[in-house]
Amino acid sequence: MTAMPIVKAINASLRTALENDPKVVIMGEDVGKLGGVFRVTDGLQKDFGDDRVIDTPLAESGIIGTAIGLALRGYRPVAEIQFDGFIFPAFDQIVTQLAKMHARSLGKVKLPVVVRVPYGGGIGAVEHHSESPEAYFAHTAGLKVVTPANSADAYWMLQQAIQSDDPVLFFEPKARYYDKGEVNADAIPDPLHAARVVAEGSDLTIATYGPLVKVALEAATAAAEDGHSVEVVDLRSLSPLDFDTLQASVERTGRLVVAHEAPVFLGLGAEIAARITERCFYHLQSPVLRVGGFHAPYPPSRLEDEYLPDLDRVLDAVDRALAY
Amino acid sequence: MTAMPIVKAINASLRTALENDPKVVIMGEDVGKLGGVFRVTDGLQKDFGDDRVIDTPLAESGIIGTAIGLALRGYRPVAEIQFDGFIFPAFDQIVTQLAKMHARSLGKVKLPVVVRVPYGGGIGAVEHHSESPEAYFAHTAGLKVVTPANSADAYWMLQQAIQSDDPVLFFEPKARYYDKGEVNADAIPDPLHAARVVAEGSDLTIATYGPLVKVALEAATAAAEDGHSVEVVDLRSLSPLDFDTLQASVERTGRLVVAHEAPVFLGLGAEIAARITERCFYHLQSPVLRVGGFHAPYPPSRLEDEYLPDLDRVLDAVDRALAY
Amino acid sequence: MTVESTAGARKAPGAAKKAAARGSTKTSGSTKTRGARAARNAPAKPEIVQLLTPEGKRVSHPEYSIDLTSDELRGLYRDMVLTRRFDGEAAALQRQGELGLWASLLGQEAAQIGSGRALRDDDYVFPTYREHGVAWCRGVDPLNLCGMFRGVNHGGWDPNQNNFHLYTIVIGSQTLHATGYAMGVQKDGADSAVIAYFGDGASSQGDVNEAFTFAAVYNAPVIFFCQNNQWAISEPTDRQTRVPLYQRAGGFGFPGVRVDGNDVLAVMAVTRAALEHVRSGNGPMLIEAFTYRMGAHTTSDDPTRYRHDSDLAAWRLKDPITRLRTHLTDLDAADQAFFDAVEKESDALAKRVREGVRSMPDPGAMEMFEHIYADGHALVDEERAAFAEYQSSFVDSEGH
Amino acid sequence: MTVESTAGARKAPGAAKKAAARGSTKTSGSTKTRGARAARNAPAKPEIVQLLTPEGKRVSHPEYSIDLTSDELRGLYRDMVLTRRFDGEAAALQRQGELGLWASLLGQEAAQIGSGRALRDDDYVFPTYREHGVAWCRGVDPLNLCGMFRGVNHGGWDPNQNNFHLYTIVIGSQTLHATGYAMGVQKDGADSAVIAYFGDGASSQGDVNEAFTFAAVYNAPVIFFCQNNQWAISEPTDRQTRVPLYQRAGGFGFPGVRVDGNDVLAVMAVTRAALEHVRSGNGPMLIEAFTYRMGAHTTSDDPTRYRHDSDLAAWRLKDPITRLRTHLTDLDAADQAFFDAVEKESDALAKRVREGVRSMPDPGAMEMFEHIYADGHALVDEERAAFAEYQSSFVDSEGH
Ligand SMILES: Cc1ncc(C[n+]2csc(CCOP(=O)(O)OP(=O)(O)O)c2C)c(N)n1
Ligand SMILES: Cc1ncc(C[n+]2csc(CCOP(=O)(O)OP(=O)(O)O)c2C)c(N)n1
Ligand SMILES: [Mg+2]
Ligand SMILES: [Mg+2]
Repeated sequence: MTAMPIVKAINASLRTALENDPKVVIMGEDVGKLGGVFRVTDGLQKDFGDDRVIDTPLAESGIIGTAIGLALRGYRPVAEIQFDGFIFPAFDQIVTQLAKMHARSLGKVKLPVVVRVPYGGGIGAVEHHSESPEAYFAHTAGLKVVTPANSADAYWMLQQAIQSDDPVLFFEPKARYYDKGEVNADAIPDPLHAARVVAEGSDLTIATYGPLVKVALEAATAAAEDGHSVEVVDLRSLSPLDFDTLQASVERTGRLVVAHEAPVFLGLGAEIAARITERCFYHLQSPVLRVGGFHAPYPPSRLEDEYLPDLDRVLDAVDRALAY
Repeated sequence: MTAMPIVKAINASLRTALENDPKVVIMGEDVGKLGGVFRVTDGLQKDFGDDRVIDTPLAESGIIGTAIGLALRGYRPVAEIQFDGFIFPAFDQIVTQLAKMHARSLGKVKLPVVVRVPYGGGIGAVEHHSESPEAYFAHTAGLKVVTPANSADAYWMLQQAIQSDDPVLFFEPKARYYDKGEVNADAIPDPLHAARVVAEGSDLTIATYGPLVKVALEAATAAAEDGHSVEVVDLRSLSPLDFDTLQASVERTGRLVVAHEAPVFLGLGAEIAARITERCFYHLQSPVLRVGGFHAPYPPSRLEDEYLPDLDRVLDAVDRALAY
Repeated sequence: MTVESTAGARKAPGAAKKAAARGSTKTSGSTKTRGARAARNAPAKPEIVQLLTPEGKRVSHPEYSIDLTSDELRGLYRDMVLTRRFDGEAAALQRQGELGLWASLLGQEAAQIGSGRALRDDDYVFPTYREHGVAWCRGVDPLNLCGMFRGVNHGGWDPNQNNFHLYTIVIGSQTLHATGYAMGVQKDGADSAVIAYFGDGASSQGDVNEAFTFAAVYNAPVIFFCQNNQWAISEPTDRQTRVPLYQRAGGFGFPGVRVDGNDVLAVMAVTRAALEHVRSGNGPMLIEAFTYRMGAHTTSDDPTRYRHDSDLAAWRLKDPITRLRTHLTDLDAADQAFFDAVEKESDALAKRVREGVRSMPDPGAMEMFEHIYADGHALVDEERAAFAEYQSSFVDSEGH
Repeated sequence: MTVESTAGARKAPGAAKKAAARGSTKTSGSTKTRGARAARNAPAKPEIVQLLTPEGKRVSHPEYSIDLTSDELRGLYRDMVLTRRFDGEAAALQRQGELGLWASLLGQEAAQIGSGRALRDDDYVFPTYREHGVAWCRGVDPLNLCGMFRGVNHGGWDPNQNNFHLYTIVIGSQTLHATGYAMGVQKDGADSAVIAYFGDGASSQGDVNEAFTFAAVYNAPVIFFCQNNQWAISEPTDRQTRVPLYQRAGGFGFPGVRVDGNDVLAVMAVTRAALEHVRSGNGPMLIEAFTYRMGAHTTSDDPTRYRHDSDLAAWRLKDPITRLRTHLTDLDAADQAFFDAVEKESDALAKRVREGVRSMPDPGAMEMFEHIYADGHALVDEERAAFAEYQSSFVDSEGH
């Protein structure tokens, strides 16, 4: 057991994967000598060589397209997209090729490609560096989408994603990169696609993931002071989404608030609200309420504190749900 | 008043636009001599010249990127993406540039670009030619998304889209291209972003758009035979979405089924279910039910009849909703 | 490449078409330029590699040569005839409603057989949707190809069985897969080569140019094989480029060569040389096979809307099969009995394809839910179960 | 371009760096090649255009010349000094927490001022995020540029006021906007030119290569101006290409030229010639300005992790400003009083920028909902109203 920030946990996980499986290769812009703009790949090229930790040309479609080719040859590429907002040049390769090739081959081809994407806001960055594009990928059949919220999950979920024979979009909450947590490299991890109740409660459930898990936990604490018992579910996997765990929670609490940084309109909260309402129609004492980004481009950084769902906005939704 | 198929109504609308505004240009693959693979642009290059009806290189990112540049110079480009499944190479230009440039300039730059996309299945085509990618764009702030279901709307909504100073994704239900309807070029059209009740009813509302409006109307007729009064709302605009019209309908009927060809998971139905449930929590007698595509790549054409929501699947959802 | 040599070089409008009509293979590389310095250092040798003229005359080339046995020559002839026959049968099956669509390779047999037969078993092919001749060389059953055009699957064959990847419809995307695969070959220390097919239209796609960059930077063993059949659906090549496409490679730092795509010998010679080049660690190479799409783009297309019969007539004179047949006869390498036997074999092939396609069963509805994920997915399981229940509700109500 | 001239030409590892260290401008175009024919027809004249040596000596070039008045020369000097000073002030403001980020142009002043000052008012510029010097030439207030790095907006200036488009962060995408804009210029029958700036890294993006294709096919009046500053963040240029970047153009059928990007005279001469070329209806042109990023990629970057001080030292000897200053002195075109005056002016500029940035107000929260659509959007209206109500709930509870 060691306490380490998420960024180090991912680094350690990549190192383990490179050590355990000679077919694992890391690729992306600046992942080599620089160790990535966030130092996630720090030291890996030095230790494993530039044949396994590959600085690529500046072309995201090329990164994913060649990762697919490497996977077809038997490799297990872990490709980095430098920032959330730069995944779009690769969108075609991800959606029409990476997601569909297994089906196109009737199962004969497997594409064990992991696409790592630092995502989310709150780091004071310029345009395109603070986005939450996960819904585009969760809407796309053939992809799996996961996002850890703490160091242990970062370590283990990445191990599992690399071992998976399916393409996995691995969204890393970059605003939490330096949050520390324990990592036990000998633990038996939870399944990759299971949600987890991270705080128990009986009056209302908050479902969230990635960067907002911390905010949701704070909200639960604050609500407790007002006498409200709030349960928090860290979804961890967005595709598939563990509706069973969520349903069980909502059946206990009768109320659900979903929070994410991504825009509310057609964000994950929309699907969760629709499906949980269908599953728990007679249990819900209030409509599922959603807290998230607005239908606006991510704003300039001096406005991001207003834009991002924070403790107050989550509590506001909690209050509104409880008031029904 | 003339009866014409949708494909001709779009052609007539483009012709009108080219005649009325010298800044309108049409661009895309094969839009010139061939008149487009569906003949939507038939005869336009001959009559307006290859300076205004432009065959482009085979590169969708290039088409949208240069359309943006033309718009910056004061033109009003109407760009064609040949098939739904080929919009993804242009995804970056659409999502990071077309959608955001107006905001980036604090309103100084306007991008009156229309992107025409024949979409949807049911035409017996090979892979990538039958998809319904509208949710990706409706999730993206800065874009407007509309889709006509009949000839009159095809004509008028395209006029309005071209006149709009915002980028508009114009999704054309290609399986309905040859359905005929009246077009009155002297009419005063409905607002571009208004939904329309196309059949009145009191027991349940079906909300749908594009290719499935016809199916929903058939379902209403079939349900009437069983003594159920079903209202059908043609949404017409997906971003913005006219929730007021829909809410009013659901407040009358108490039940809602949403149908679209796009995958259900994070499809438009998810947002509609979430929002209508919030708006009509005490009116809904059953959860909002959704009928749509599965979480699977669009299947080979010999399976598309099973995949596509049809009369039976819509009626099944109607029955289930009524049974609550 | 120096600045002057290409300064302002651009295709005179219609030059390619006129050249084609004249039966000339000279390209616009040295046509008059406007407003810029004219091309200097014009190549001393013909810009296009040809070893068999349209009239079937064997000629030599200063750089590329080939020496085939009569057996091998007859083999190439047989490949081309059988491919054409199978292709024609598939087009007929489309007209009969047995296939939803067909993309004919008519006219491109030499480009495909010449390159396909140059490959080793351990080489790997990334095709577009039109490489039926290459598929034939790799031993892929023609019926496999028909499956996707019939609409019973999206391909569905095992690429590793014949080192022939699935057909790719999104234009150009396979060139990146080929490049990545070649990077893997290189990492494995193998001397296999990879070949990516693409069209003249595809050359405009960002992906293809990114593939050029990746392949060049990593020195990957991949041949980019462009079949310039002069058309991207209705658009002539001058909508994609103003200089011959093989020249694109130079700008990325690797060699490009233009070969007469209707000359199976030249295509084979050039492909062999390119394979040698990439196998030896020199990085990628571009081959532009200059050919012509004799048929429609696909069975959905109507080429009379955008091209003239005279073009077709001119290209018919350059037919790849007639050309080799003349050569075989000239060499006394084949007699009527041989030609008859090939004809008979192609009849049998056509019959097998016809019957095979007609009896190809539709997939079952539940197959929609298969092979979406290798490791499963809860949502798919849920939807599968719900659909099965929905289906069984009919069975119930109809009482079977 | 012929096949042989680039056959297998590839950069010897590290060649660029070593050449740079030696102060040589010779590139790898004619370095030894492995496994392929060596380059023939090597260019007779230097591959890079230079009119002022690193030591400040005025030299001539067979093709490009320039004749500037003392006034003009002093103007260029002033532009470069003021730009550098403003750039340095912005970097300092970032360290003081006043800006969130800064992308310094240090070392690239000549490339930007030389090209920027060659433009006419009616020409149009599409920058990346680093063209502070070009912005200066266009008359864009430096404070406008600071707004986006401070995080008060994403740009927000009116591109049409100075024909200087918004900064674009998604690498390469502006090259297509520039091409489309140039297509519009052409349709309008105007003789304005468009210039698109991009980096060496950007050359790998699909969009940039698609822009080359569109511009070439439509013969659009656009200059592609690549500032090859040798780095894309931590990656040296050999991760993007194995031949000099200006050669990319030839493969698309338009001319490319490499100019010493630290020589303001050569950059101006080459840009003027290119402008003339594109204005005269000859279609696009590519300029590669060979320069060096003297600072970090941005203030977030730590270049000590990936490059050596010795490189920096070598390039410091080629400083664009020192070079012109020597030349001005040699010509007796400027005296100490002039240099002092420019220094004073730059102090004043720095002060204005410092004060302007410090007093730049934050936008109000409700501005998040503005300018998303030109014609309005019901969802935005709804969210705006809900947020206003949410905000007022605090005001209420806190009693103001
Ligand atoms: C990304 C994408 N855009 C558009 C299409 C539609 N389309 C199919 S084939 C084709 C033309 C291809 O031309 P070319 O590359 O020359 O190949 P050819 O068909 O001539 O063999 C087009 C535009 C597509 N399949 N993919
Ligand atoms: C599409 C995209 N991918 C990645 C990035 C992140 N990024 C910003 S600048 C940069 C390097 C750019 O290098 P170059 O084009 O040489 O320009 P320079 O910064 O050297 O001026 C990268 C990778 C980006 N902005 N956009
Ligand atoms: Mg073609
Ligand atoms: Mg650079």
